[in-house]
Amino acid sequence: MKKILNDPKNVVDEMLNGFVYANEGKVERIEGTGVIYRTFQDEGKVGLVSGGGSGHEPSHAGFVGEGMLSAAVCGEVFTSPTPDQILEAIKKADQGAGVFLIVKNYTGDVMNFDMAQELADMEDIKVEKVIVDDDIAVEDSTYTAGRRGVAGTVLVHKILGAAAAEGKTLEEIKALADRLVPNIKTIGVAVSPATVPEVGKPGFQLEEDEMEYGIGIHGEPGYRREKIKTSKEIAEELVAQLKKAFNWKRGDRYAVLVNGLGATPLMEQYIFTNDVHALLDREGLAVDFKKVGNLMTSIDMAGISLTLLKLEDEGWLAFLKQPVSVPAWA
Amino acid sequence: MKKILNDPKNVVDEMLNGFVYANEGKVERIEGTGVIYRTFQDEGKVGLVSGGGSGHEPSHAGFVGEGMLSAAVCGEVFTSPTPDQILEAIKKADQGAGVFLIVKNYTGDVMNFDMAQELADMEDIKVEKVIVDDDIAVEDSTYTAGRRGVAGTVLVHKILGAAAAEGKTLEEIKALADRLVPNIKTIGVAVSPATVPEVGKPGFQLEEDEMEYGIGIHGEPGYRREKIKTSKEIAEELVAQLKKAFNWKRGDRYAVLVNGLGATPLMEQYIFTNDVHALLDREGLAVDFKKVGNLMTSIDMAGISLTLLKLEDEGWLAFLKQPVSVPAWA
Amino acid sequence: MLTAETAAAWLHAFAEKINENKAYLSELDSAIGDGDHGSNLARGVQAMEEKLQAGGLETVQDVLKTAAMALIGKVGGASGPLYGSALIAMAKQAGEDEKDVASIVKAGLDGIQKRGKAEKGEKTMVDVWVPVCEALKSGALTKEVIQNAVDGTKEMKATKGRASYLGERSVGHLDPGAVSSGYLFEALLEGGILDE
Amino acid sequence: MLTAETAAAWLHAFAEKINENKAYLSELDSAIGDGDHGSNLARGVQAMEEKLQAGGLETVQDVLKTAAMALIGKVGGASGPLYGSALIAMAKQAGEDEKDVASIVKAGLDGIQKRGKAEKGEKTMVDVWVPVCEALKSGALTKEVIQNAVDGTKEMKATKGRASYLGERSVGHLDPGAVSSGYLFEALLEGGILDE
Ligand SMILES: Nc1ncnc2c1ncn2[C@@H]1O[C@H](COP(=O)(O)OP(=O)(O)O)[C@@H](O)[C@H]1O
Ligand SMILES: Nc1ncnc2c1ncn2[C@@H]1O[C@H](COP(=O)(O)OP(=O)(O)O)[C@@H](O)[C@H]1O
Ligand SMILES: [Mg+2]
Ligand SMILES: [Mg+2]
Ligand SMILES: [Mg+2]
Ligand SMILES: [Mg+2]
Repeated sequence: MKKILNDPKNVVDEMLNGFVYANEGKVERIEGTGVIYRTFQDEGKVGLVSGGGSGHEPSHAGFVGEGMLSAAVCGEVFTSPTPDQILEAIKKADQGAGVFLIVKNYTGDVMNFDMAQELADMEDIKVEKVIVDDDIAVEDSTYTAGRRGVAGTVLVHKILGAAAAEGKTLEEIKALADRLVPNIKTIGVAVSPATVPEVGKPGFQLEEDEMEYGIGIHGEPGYRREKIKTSKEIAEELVAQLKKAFNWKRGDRYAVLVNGLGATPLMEQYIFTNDVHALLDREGLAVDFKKVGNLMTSIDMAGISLTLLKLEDEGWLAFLKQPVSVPAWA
Repeated sequence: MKKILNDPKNVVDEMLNGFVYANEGKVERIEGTGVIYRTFQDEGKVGLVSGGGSGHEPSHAGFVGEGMLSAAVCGEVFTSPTPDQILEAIKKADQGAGVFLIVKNYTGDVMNFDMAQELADMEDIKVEKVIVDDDIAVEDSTYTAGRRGVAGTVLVHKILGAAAAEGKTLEEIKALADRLVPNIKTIGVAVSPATVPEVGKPGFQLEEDEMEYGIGIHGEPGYRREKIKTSKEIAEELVAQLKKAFNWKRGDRYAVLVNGLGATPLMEQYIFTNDVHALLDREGLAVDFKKVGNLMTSIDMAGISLTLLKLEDEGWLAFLKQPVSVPAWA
Repeated sequence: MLTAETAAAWLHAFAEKINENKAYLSELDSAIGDGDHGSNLARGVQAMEEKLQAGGLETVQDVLKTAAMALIGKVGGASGPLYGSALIAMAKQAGEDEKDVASIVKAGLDGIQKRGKAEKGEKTMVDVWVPVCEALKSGALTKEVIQNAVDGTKEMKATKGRASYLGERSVGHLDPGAVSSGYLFEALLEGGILDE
Repeated sequence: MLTAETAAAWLHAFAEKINENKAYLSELDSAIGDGDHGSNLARGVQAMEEKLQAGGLETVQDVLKTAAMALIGKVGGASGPLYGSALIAMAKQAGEDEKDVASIVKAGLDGIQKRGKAEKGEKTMVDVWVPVCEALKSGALTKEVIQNAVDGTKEMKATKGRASYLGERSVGHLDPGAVSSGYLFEALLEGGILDE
């Protein structure tokens, strides 16, 4: 493991302190917790809280700020945060209009946020939530853990953030989220694995010439391992999977997110974006919004994910485009 | 070489097309060139042009937009762009008040921008420039190529961008730049090398447990190779070097930039930032501005650089903080 | 007999087993999960031990509730809320009848299932809790019962939790949560609580 | 004799040498620079060949100027402006006297030095251009002169260009720009331009 670190046990604590220092005046940390909250308070408006394990930087703390999240709860690396900490975040985020939770669909995240919601109930804070499950690499089924929540979550932050800033009520945000999430689908590819600092070795193995389609943001297994392909071929595979999942027709309106998994440089991300562009044009889709960058990473994994959001509602596009002031959304 | 690419010969062309697509409506590319310019035009104001070899993404095109650069000239990977292309950028950037060039101190960049300036002279466009040479890893001397220009260049973009947007004249910007650049100093460390796609193998070798202080953003040799150290120890070395170079005293005001070299995750960058914080506090410096992220990368090099800017002028801080609308500065 | 003292001793023995087997649990979790089950629980039981040793806990309910809060606040992941929900439900039931271990553990199982929605056969800790509950009810809990339940998860295909992403590839591995639950019940047996 | 035809032939021969030695030049540049000198020049001479072959160039000045513009527009890096400035200065001088090769090459050297500010002994292409100019003036340019000049850069310590970052570690390697300039003058010799 070749990393710029001190004690691997302290990575989250030190990282959060570094983050708060870097964004002094705009965010703060609730002492003794992994909760980052914005100093800007939007009184009378719904608070948004997201979170999960650490290792996905800039998610989720990088989206805390005016126009997006009120607070983020950062667990240990790849480990869901605990209900007491989520409760602290909820309390901070509550400005009298209730709090909305954005939860990625992992057993641990779902249960810890559930418990936090129950605790908040007991303190008479109105809490609603949405479970994001955009990773189409996983078979969906009500009898299993279902699809994972991955990079599409960032678009949920953005859109709900704009809706909350606009003053939408908790019920309106809940309704918006419930319509939005089924329209977001993501699929990724990894070319090299991530190393959790405390573990000290890569979470899986890929040969020098191999890549794997469908790997999750914690290194969960994907659906196919192959010799490494060109960017164009990878784009073709991912777009084909998304096409199957969306069953789109010419003229449909979409937003696109190309997400780097941590160690993949922007150079490759833009080349891949260029290939995606050609394919979506060929499909006749109208792409009204695009975003490229490291937004939902997997520590130092190399790879890319492609997210499409079907813009069923004109308002979603406006929410996506609304300027914000957060560390990780330019 | 494990990269998401098509033909290595086309990386710059495809990357720029992907970039323009991702930022449609905000930037455009002059056909047949590596010039990216903003669609927003600031009539009667000084235009800013930066550029250099590609492989430093988001530099330089990521800083094109309202409040920063008017245009960026992107050469082949790690190869300075040519004078004719720089001239095209100058023509685009000229809104009647002249054009200011931000050039990093490499023999190739300096000469190509010089020639472009001569060509612009012949077309009666007023052009001034500054040579950024912030890398203190290199001995400075008038008899050599001098110090290299590295991550500190991004701060020059930001400050001059705000000054230009405010309507400062070409002469004022030149005077500002000449005072600013000597106050910016950077030093970095690499833990793994970059691979130029066309070359196909790493530009230098580092053992599994080695790192090198002072490596340049094209893999230029540094000043010391060692067993990999902790983030804290690395911070101590880099801060000590900067202290020697600045010769600061308690109470001096600074801006800090922690820059990831491409493959180093934000997790490590924030941990390192946290260590820098402790050291600068111990030195009694007042740090009024901080920025952390991948801003001046070296393709997929892993490592970090630390830039300090001595805030000699109150106005510089205001310029740094001025909101902008560019792809790579949140 | 279950008392505040024996309950604390039980949980202490559990904590020791977790600490001893931390690496093993994480190794099991590496095979079919994300490799953190051992460190998650170790973090939790350390906090639990601190709280329990602080003393002042007079009832079984107090002990169980204190343990629950420590685990909930420290473990995270999937196992944190599951063990936490189990212990909270057990604490509630202990408020009804401190001595009725079978009912207390059954309440814990209900808590786990309410939280995690897993049934028997999905390759989770539930596959240990269910047979243990049955055995407790008939007064027949033995090491073998526990061991068989734990081993039984090996041939199951996971359909809940992180291991479910592996589908068929999860077969052939023990479930880490089942193994850690096995430790909980071994500690119960060894503590003599069930002896008349 | 230098004419539009022989000048074009000279540059064509130069282009061929660059293409043949592209990998070698980049390899030399890898040792003390950034490994792109071969591909930089190859990109440039390809554009130059296309322009020259388009024809319609009647004077030596036309030929040299066309070559200059092609290199300036394609090479980039340090060598692009240097070779470009050399050829532009040479074109200007050819406008004065088409036949005086020694003065034309000397003008090229001046162009390089004006652009790059390097003196003799700094381990750059200047270390080939200077002795070649001297030899041309006295009518004594030979392969040996060129080879000695190129080889002479090996023991120099670079103080200009990218190699200067290596300091002492640059000693022991040929300078890639010196080698490519050597090809330019070998092509001049082989083209028979200097023969009476
Ligand atoms: N829905 C569920 N119901 C019961 N137990 C579950 C469920 N999901 C996971 N588990 C248990 O949790 C264990 C994993 O815990 P742990 O590794 O600590 O959490 P995570 O999977 O979040 O990393 C599994 O081995 C399994 O026994
Ligand atoms: N200031 C200078 N004056 C003369 N020649 C120089 C100077 N700087 C560099 N060179 C020449 O340029 C060559 C390197 O060219 P090239 O590799 O194409 O450019 P870059 O160094 O930008 O990658 C060197 O080998 C040297 O001969
Ligand atoms: Mg986990
Ligand atoms: Mg170069
Ligand atoms: Mg786990
Ligand atoms: Mg070179």
